[in-house]
Amino acid sequence: MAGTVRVLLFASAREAVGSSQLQPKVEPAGIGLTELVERLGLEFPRLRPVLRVSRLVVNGEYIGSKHVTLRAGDEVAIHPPYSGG
Amino acid sequence: MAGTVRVLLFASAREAVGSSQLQPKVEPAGIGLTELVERLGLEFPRLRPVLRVSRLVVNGEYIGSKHVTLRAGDEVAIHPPYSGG
Amino acid sequence: MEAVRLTRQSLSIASAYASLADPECGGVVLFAGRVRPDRLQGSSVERLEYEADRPMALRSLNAIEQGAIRRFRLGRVVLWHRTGPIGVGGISVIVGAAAPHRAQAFLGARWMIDRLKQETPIWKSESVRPARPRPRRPSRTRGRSAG
Amino acid sequence: MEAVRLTRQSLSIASAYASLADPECGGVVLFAGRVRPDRLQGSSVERLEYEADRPMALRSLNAIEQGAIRRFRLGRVVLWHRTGPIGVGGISVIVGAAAPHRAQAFLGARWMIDRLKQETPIWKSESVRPARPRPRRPSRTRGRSAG
Repeated sequence: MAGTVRVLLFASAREAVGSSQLQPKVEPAGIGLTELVERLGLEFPRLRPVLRVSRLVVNGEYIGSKHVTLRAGDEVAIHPPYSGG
Repeated sequence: MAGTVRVLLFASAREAVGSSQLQPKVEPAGIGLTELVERLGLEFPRLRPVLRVSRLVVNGEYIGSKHVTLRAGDEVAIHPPYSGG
Repeated sequence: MEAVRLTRQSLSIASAYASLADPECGGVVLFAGRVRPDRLQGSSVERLEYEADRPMALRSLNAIEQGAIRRFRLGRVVLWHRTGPIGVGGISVIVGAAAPHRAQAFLGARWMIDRLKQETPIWKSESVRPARPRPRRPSRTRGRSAG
Repeated sequence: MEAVRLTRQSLSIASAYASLADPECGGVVLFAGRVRPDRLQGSSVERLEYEADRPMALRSLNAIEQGAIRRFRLGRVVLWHRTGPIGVGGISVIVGAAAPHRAQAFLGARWMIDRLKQETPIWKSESVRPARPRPRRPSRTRGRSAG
């Protein structure tokens, strides 16, 4: 079944996109994380430099490698460098 | 002129003597600090171990050497090891 | 009060100290971070805006809390971060450590705030009052959802 | 409130924090020392009694304050010690340091409390409640003034 993944955008990623959340559609076979990130970069050029320094979190886990397939219902959070405190 | 020096006793020194202040008489020529300390140790045996670990303060100055002559009106403070904080 | 908090409410040093009550712990160290006015050249910051990836940030704060207790044998810990707008002088973060001896409390508090800054998904952004008016830019077209 | 205090009144963390207000100082570290109940075997401490050589102690605290400001470029400092009886859990000392960056504030506060403990003429003694009644000793004859 086709559906959407949820992309959560924080701080400079949110500012670059102008929204805190995106819901890109994905085919039933899913989409590679690498491909999703490329698509986001093409659609939102200002997001590209942010993506280069951000950590990616898939379903609440930090992802070291981008060889991950996302399916409908999965959640990806884009974490620019932290600046709390 | 003969008179007294003031000896201020703190913490374990005060407890050993049973008083926070002594006013020993001194001759016009004064008394050496070493001699004064010896006299106190003879009169108050419980003060002796305290004196061995204490710092001496004469008229508000820490005294490294005991080659100091005290005269009437001078003040000596006996400072056992500090335990503030 | 809870050891870990991520809240839009203002943070109080007195409450943090009260949370660190423990008869066996003679030494307490508190760190407070607060908003400074001097972040940007040519403008003065009126307030900062803090945001968090809330579930991930809470997980991080809890991990830091547990790590600090184990590593420095702390009796009690406070790890509080505020989100939302915070005016100049307002407290954005309080870290507290109570321990039997002061060395542990100092090391534990320092370790916690250093870890928090490195690995807790919280961000600040500046809400500035420009020193002089800036020309208006044409509004940018918002992109639609990717995909 | 003054940076240096030696007082019989109770010490408040909130007051100490208020004394450290400084817009240029984003980092504040506070250390509080408080009375623990577990000092002596076989008895429980109800309170400690703190005494000071007051003029010498004030001189020492002022020297520590000035040294810390110079050495760690602190914006504000608090160095407060209480004297007299202090019950279990009560605060005997508060040291505080506000600085532009947290490293200075941590190092400054640690340095001040370490120096205070080493070189400020203040003493604590224990007021204990014995775990079981002890036999009475005959009262000692008080010595008269030396000399």
